[in-house]
Amino acid sequence: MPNQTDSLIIKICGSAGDGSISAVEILNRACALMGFHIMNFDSYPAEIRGFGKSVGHTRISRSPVLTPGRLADCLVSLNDVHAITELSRITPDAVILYDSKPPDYVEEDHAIAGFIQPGMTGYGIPLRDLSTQAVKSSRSRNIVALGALAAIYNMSLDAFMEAIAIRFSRKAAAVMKNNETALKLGHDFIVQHGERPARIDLQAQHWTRTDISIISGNEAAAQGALDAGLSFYAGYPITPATKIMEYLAKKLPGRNGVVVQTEDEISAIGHVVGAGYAGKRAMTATSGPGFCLMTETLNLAVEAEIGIVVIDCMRGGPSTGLPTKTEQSDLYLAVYGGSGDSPRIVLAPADVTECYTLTRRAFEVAEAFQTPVIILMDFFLSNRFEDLPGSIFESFRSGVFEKIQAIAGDDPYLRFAITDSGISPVAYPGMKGLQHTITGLEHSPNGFPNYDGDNHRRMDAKRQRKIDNIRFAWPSPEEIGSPDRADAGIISWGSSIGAAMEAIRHPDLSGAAIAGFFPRLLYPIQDGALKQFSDRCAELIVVELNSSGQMAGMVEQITSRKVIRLAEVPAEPPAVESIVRQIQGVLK
Amino acid sequence: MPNQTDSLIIKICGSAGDGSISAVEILNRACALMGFHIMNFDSYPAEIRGFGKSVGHTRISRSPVLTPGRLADCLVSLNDVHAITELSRITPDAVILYDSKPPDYVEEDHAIAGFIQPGMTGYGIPLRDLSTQAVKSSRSRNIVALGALAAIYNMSLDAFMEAIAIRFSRKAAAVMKNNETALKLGHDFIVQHGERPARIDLQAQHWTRTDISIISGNEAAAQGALDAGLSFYAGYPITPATKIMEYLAKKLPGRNGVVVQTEDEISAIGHVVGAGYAGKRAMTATSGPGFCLMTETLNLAVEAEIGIVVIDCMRGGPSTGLPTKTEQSDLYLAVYGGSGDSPRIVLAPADVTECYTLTRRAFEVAEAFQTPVIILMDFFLSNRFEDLPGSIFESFRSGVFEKIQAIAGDDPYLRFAITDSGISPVAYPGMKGLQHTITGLEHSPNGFPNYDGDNHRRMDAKRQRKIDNIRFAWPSPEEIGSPDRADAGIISWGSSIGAAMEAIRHPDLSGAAIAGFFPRLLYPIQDGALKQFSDRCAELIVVELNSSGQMAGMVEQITSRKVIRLAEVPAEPPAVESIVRQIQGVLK
Amino acid sequence: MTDQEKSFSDTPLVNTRIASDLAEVNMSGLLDYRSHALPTWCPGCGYYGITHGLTLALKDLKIPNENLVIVSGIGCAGRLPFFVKGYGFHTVHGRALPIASGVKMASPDLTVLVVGGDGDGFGIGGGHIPHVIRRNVDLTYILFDNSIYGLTKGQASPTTPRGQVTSTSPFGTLEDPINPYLMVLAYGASFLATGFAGHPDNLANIFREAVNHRGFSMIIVTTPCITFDHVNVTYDRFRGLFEPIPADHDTGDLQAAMNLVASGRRFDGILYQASRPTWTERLDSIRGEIKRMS
Amino acid sequence: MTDQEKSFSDTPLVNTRIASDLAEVNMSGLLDYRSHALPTWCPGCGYYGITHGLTLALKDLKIPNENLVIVSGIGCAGRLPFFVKGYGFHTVHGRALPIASGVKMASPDLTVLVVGGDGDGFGIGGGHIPHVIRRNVDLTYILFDNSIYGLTKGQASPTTPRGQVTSTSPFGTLEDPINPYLMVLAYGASFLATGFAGHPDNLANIFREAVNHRGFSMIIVTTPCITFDHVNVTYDRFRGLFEPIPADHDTGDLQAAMNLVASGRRFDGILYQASRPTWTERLDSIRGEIKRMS
Ligand SMILES: Cc1ncc(C[n+]2csc(CCOP(=O)(O)OP(=O)(O)O)c2C)c(N)n1
Ligand SMILES: Cc1ncc(C[n+]2csc(CCOP(=O)(O)OP(=O)(O)O)c2C)c(N)n1
Ligand code: SF4
Ligand code: SF4
Ligand SMILES: [Mg+2]
Ligand SMILES: [Mg+2]
Repeated sequence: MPNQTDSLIIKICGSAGDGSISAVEILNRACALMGFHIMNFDSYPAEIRGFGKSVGHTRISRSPVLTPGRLADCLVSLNDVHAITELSRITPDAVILYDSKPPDYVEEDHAIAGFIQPGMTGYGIPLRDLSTQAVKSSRSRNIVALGALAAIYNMSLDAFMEAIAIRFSRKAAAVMKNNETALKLGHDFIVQHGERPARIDLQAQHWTRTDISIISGNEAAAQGALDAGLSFYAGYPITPATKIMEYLAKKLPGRNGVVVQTEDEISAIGHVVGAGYAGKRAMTATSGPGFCLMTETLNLAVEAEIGIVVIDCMRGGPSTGLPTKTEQSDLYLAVYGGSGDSPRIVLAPADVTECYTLTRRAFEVAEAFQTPVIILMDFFLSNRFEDLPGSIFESFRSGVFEKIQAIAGDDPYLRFAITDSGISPVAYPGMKGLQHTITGLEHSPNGFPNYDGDNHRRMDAKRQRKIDNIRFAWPSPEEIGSPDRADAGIISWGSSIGAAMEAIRHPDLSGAAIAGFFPRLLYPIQDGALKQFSDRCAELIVVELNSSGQMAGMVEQITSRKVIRLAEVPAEPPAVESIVRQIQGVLK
Repeated sequence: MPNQTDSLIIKICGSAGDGSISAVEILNRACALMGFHIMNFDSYPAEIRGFGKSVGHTRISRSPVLTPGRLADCLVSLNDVHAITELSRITPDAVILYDSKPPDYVEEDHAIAGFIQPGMTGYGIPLRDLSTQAVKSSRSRNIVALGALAAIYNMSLDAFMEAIAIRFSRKAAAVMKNNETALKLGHDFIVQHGERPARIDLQAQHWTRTDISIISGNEAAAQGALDAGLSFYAGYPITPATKIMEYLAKKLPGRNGVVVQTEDEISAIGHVVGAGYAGKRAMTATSGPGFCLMTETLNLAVEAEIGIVVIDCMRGGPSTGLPTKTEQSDLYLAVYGGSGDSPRIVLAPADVTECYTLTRRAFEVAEAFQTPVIILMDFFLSNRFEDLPGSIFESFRSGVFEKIQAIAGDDPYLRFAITDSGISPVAYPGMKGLQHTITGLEHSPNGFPNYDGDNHRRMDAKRQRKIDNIRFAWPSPEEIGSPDRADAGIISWGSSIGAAMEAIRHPDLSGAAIAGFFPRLLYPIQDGALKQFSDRCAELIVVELNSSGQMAGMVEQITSRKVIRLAEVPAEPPAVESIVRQIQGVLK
Repeated sequence: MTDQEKSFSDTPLVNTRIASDLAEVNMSGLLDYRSHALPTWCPGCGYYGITHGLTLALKDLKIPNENLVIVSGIGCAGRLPFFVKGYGFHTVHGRALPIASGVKMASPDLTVLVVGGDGDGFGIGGGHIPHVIRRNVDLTYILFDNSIYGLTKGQASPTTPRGQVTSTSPFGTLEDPINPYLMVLAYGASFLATGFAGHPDNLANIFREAVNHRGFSMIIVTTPCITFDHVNVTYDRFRGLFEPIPADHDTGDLQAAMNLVASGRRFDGILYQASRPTWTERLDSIRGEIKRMS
Repeated sequence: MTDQEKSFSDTPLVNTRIASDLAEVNMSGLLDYRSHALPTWCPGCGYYGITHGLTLALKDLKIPNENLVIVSGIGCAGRLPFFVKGYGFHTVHGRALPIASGVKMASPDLTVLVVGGDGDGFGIGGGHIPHVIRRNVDLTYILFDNSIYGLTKGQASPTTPRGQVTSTSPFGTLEDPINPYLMVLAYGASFLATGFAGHPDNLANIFREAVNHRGFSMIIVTTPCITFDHVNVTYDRFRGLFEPIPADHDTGDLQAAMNLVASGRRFDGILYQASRPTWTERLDSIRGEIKRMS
């Protein structure tokens, strides 16, 4: 089945060192410059021993890209042995670009040319020869291939040149010249020998998108934190969250912030709670196993009312599970994973842009509500690249939530004063006349331990109330599709929203009355909006990447109805086709 | 409001060293010998600096006791300063027994005699004088008071003598003689001077209950583990779980078992997982903060399919919370507190007897299902004493669940073979020909890491399936009250079941059609039975000691209906009266 | 009371003994650093002496109350912040060091003290010590070593001698105790002192030096738990044991310090002190380069 | 591949280089202790040498496969149990020691080895080491010290030298490294040896002694991560550095051992060994009394 006609999926496959990943980076950048949207999510085969296959996977489209798609329209082989194993992941009418003169040591049945099926279009190009011609080595085969792609899809070579310049931070003129030669040789070879496939044409419409960042979800979250005024990060390496720390380690010290790699996750969250207590914007990021270790100290932040941000980049579970596979199975842990009644605010971005915006906003929320805010990302979001308009960084409207600070006065300061909003004016160490002691024990308004039942009831209610209030200040959940009665209401969250959206808009479902409900605030969920949505839907279907139906369970609690669970653990992003089929099943 | 007429609540209050707790112990034992049931839950005032008040609280009844009750029918003062602060916790027609000749240093307004209200009956007895007469010191005031109680409530002095003999492990004849004298002096003083209150008469009906253990929930759980063949215990001290370790530290080494106090809870569960992996029956016990720390390694046991038992003695939360107060707010954590889809079997005993029986059974379940079993107790259950018939220890029917062990053969052994039941034959280190390696990573049937989506789906389903199956093998949830349609269905769990039962049977609700549903298997809950129950109830009310309505939420998910939440955090056991009032509210 | 952590209420009852203690404290002007809350410790607990020593040191150091932060773990010792005037954070069991590090790294101008028990510090929290030492975060860590778990009523701790009977070791503990002094020196601590709760004036001097030390300073104070230990750390056994630091001891000589603590003798004073850049100094020293590169 | 832990599939592709390694192994009869799974480590990783040394030792020791249990943490090093014939448990990060202790305490007849990396052992798991040493559980712990987090692609570990550039310290680490040898000796370990991955025959001898040692034995093996560390632990820098234990060194002399490791020199052999009752011996020695009392 071909992909949507307005998008093109390209895979570049090689061995480590063949430059497939950097070719995809240049391709992404060039496409973005030409005005296209991209989503790049490299596939991670269960690989072997350091060496081995590396596959860049990118989707290019005129409209914003919702999912990376599964089957490639075009496979570029820089190493036939590896590329052959990707043949099951291309469309029946795919384009295959390969080296027509592979080196001698490729055995007969390891040449991809022999595998090209009827319906596919093969482009045999002497990549190695042309590279040698350009740079006197085979090192530029990837650039030659890009040139060929430009010709095949009618793309602007200038955009590629600019992309190369950016990629190599405008290195020496000689390097640029070499690359230009390689690019041209590939391009011209196609123009002279090949025939351009008509189906997809990526001729640039405009050339204005110069303010584009092509960044991953992890980078976007880290940048969002920086732009929120992050001043403290503590973390412990864990896939797929490590990139966040690596990014911040480069940037934060230059902004007078602190990054510390701790001895474990307990220490990481401890440091963050300490910095939050000191009144600083502080964050950590981890994945399931590390998040488990953080729960005790996270609970301290709930009880002692300290605002911090914790990102959980989810991966397959339970336990060490599938570290390099995506899943959304920590929702229960984030919402319910504390001892006692321990409410925390839980957010989940749907795409890379929101990794930026939600992280940025999370700091305001944490500070205003004086409570931990958990952001649920996942392997897919963490590691995929998207084009973000630079405007996002400036246009971000901040200051919706503001912290309420205490002022020293004659009366003794009550750090945990009971208020209607549940929020008590806060004071940080260093502030004169507001000294007080806080504790993870239940306490009186003044912070002193207090084991009385009535006091506990009041404090417990205060902590829940302040958090419940965010539902009214937070933007309404996104709803798409049919605005009135719907035959099916699709609810989804986090990185699965893209696939759910694409499914709802799928041509096979046109005509059906389908609506979508996509919250970003997962706890406390905006129950009023959810109930209204539920009321207008004949069936509710929850799409998520876990097997227990964690969001589904929460929806059932609130709507008092059974929902249909499209809850699966395929170890990869949800498949749009399968969602469409299942919705069709429900509809008939 | 007086307590139920078939029961009597006595409080004995003194300063540390006055012997109030040992007096209550003797009273409990004597009453049990006389054929009564008792429940002893000492109240824990927010006390001060090591010295200070100690209050024994016990309820005596002809029928099994469901709750300790709140207001005492009788207050015995061994120290008036402290006893005065207990006056708000007695009935309006209470009996007050006090020293008629307190020592000189009690100030005028600190004598309890001055506080006795109309309607109450005061017994002033020269406790100190009589004690001095008996043992030449004031040390036996508590025994004198017991003698007086015996006279007031028409109890058998012989039972007290036997109870004293047991308490002091049949010490020297002189000691027994002294105690007998003190007891008699107290008794005779009343007979000669007082008037026995007519309302309650504890004359023994029979004298046959010689095989009684008066033990706390913690001791019962520990004994249950021992009788289940526990061979390994690792733990870290934490209120209210420490007693379990202290009990086992005395008993287990003598049975060739191992008790180790670890450096923290992570190490404790690690040790237990190791011992479980080695094929031994292994357990740990903790409370909320420690349980949080265990979640990561607990998840390993889920993924690697290792049977272990973990007791969580819940206390008020979140964080350090209220260490000496009871609460049931770790249900969510127990059921949902793992990263990934991580199902665990969760049990909750309703009384001390069940602390014994469920713990015993938990080991069979853990071993048969090769998965962690979590037992949710709470401060109230852990620390209350009840009379257990000795028959329980022998009559326990074991062997319902049996482990399936692998046998070495020609084919390579598949530790995680996919089966219909979800259970794979297990092999432990030391078994020849069945060597294999297990991991917290997702794995193939042979135990090797495997990151494939289809394999993950199958393994995930297997783990859920085997656990789901316990619903069919487990006894049906207890249902009481109206067997047909009910105006109100009361659902409760754990230590709150007693109060819920007492409320349902309360005279103020006689006539109403009320039913009770009391599961002990909380996850996976027996949903078929729950739905049937729900179908026959006009309203569902869930009684539990937490503010978020954790069981209520789970019930809502399964029944697709809203339930009424009697979910509170009073920092003490649920009040029967208030449940009754609320049910009345629902009924009208 | 059988199975209960000790606790205290909001409005502590003033008992006569403590009220007179307080009057004394008041006269000496120490109330600048003592809060209105009365300690909840058992009368006679060594912790009163440590608190007294700390109050004396704070008075001398004249740290503005608002810049003083005391972070504690859980245990009887962990209750100290409630009794001192300043900012206080009674955290979770074993995590005072990471949390205090976060406070200090985020706000280097604050004076951050850490207090906790031997179980808190060497048991559950033991994994954090080498790392705070590697970073040399400028904290002062006062460890209250009573060789017992006080708050949970008398279980063995990592410094309980082998063979001691406790509530969880009715037949005597099977584990060898750690040598905490040797351990901390092996970690590369830049300041280690030891002392005894019965000598508050000595402690005051040590605490003052420790707070003034640039970098992580640790003071391990031996202190009797009069309620749950009647055989090991008692006033009687220990008061005479503590020796002044030998006059010829060079506090800059790690080898000599290790020899002293390996001997099993107990000392009242600073065993080792070295100058090593603090975390904040390390970071500052490369900020220039960082700014250039980023 | 930018942000990915290395992984391996169920049916490993046999690459030529490793196949020939295996043929060699086969010939030497070592396959009694090598599983059919081919190591997933990068070609050239020091871990091959350690595994070779271990296999040699196991062959000599002739431990029945069913009585051999290898417990590992998470990290490249943690993958070892999959490559050895016996029972294996690849646990969670940093918790191999407590889990292995549980195995050994519950079934003292098994031979229990523990393997893991420097991050696993000295970072997240560091808090467990002093306590397993206090109990003297009869385990053999082989710590693969490459001074880097390999599996997560090159972050600093507790033994990374100060100033080293890693993926999380682009301007160089700020922390001083621990001295792991001194630390373990200060904990009171009854057996400590060190060695180099490039010397598998030496390692085999050491491992054999360690397994035969009654009580907890620890071997810290320096091993290059050829993928993520090109500056510090490399074959070139280290091969020559490792000295045999000086002939006059008395392995029963703790002071001498501490002096050796404080010197910064690197040794190939047993630094310290002492006879001390194991956990199981301690327990057994009081069982009689216990049975009488209980
Ligand atoms: C995670 C966790 N585990 C256990 C406890 C229970 N607990 C409270 S204090 C304490 C030990 C106290 O001993 P120590 O640290 O020596 O302090 P001390 O009371 O002797 O001053 C324990 C085990 C807890 N609060 N949190
Ligand atoms: C709780 C937890 N935190 C973090 C991780 C991620 N992680 C896996 S291995 C590793 C460190 C590996 O370093 P090391 O222990 O030195 O072993 P090596 O890979 O160098 O052999 C980390 C941080 C994890 N799996 N679990
Ligand atoms: S229990 Fe021990 S440590 Fe705690 S306050 Fe009392 S004497 Fe001090
Ligand atoms: S990453 Fe380093 S430690 Fe891991 S296998 Fe490769 S070389 Fe060895
Ligand atoms: Mg202590
Ligand atoms: Mg390493």
